[in-house]
Amino acid sequence: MIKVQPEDFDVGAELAALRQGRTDVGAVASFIGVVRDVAGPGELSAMTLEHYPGMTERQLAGLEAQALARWPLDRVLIIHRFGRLLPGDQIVLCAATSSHREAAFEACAFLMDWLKTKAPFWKLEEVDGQASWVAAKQDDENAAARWQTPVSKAAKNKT
Amino acid sequence: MIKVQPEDFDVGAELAALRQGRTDVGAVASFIGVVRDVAGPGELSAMTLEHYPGMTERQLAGLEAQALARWPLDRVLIIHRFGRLLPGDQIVLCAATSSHREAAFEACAFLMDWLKTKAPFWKLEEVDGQASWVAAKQDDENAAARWQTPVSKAAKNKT
Amino acid sequence: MKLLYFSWMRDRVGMAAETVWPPEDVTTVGQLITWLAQQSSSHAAAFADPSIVRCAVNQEYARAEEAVGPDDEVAFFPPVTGG
Amino acid sequence: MKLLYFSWMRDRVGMAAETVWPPEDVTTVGQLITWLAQQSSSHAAAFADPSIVRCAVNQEYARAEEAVGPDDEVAFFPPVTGG
Repeated sequence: MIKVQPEDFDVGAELAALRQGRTDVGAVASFIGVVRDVAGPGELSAMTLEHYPGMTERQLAGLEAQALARWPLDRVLIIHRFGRLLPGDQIVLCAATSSHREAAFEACAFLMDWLKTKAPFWKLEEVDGQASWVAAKQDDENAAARWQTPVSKAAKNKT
Repeated sequence: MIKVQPEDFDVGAELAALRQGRTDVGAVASFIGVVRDVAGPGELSAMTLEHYPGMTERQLAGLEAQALARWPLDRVLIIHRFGRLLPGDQIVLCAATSSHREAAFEACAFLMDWLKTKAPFWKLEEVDGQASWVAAKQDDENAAARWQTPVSKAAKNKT
Repeated sequence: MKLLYFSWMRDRVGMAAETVWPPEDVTTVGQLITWLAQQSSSHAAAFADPSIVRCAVNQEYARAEEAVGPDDEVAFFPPVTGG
Repeated sequence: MKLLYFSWMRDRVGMAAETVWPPEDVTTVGQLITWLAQQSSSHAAAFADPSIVRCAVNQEYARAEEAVGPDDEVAFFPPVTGG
């Protein structure tokens, strides 16, 4: 499931809904991204997330389909907020349910790495009254690149 | 933080408490283990988790300390229930907060692998009116063994 | 052809969207960028370093050699920074 | 010496805890297991395959060569299956 929204989300309710009605799924891995108040040398007062409506949903749906095809998952959840956010605010929630804990963990890490490099969002940081666009990180490109290799055998077989 | 308890836990509240008062922590990775109704060929009606009071808390506290020493984490949470549980019930919650998402993910997977092989819990499954102790899995031993190697450089540096 | 700009590409071009009618020999993303960079000093500034400009054609990532036509929605933006 | 049994070790021995006074030449976990297996047919059944018996001395995992004494809390149980 994909949600792109300005509103905050309730992690407990979202994760409960994800495994609703399923008692054959033992593993729920999730990741929450939160606005940090540190931005380079300064203190971040707020951040605005811009996105490309239409393309965002399209990319996230493709990402969800990739994860479901690659790992033995039951369900995938991606919630990404846009708009103005403050330090401590939740930005993103990724989750994957599976009967295999390794698959759930790997899929969740994969979702985050690809979100960071493929989802059309851009962060505008406000530091000391100055707004500036965040530059992309080479680290994130490297993290995403590791998923170009085939899925590990471990993740396919572990419970 | 370590909790060993028969009571259920509120994932949303626990994760919110874990990052309470911290606005410099951007990554929250977590894992929920849930009772499955599948047990070999039969359908599981209930499960009783026995543990070794005292040793459990001691092992989990040691595990928390290891994770904090090994990765650049802010906080670690491990909640493990004991007693009689039904399919769909939550068994365990592991979470790690960090400013590095890779560290949070890796630490969380590490906590689960070690819980499975080191924490003194034993599962008694009820299938078709018959109660039997669950045998340990070699897969879990293998999963835990991968943490014997040093922490990856990636996990130390990624955001 | 409908163009969209995001993040600092929009700031530099000075608008979020525009409709353009490039000449017929502009048939790829790369040719479109070369042509757009000549349309104004703002466009020239925005496309000054094509290595940091990403493109999507009809909401899918597109490389310089990708075909573009009059009915396409073409977006330009810097590398993404969400998540 | 206080002994604790968990999971099917408790089922086989037939009790959750007992206090024992092994002879003085029993100074390691391995020697304690050998001695315990001779105390009753239930103990013999529980310790029949030492490779699937785990031990903790004073709540820390202990191997066969680990020392044990009269004041220790020694627990025996199968490989763990929590999480």
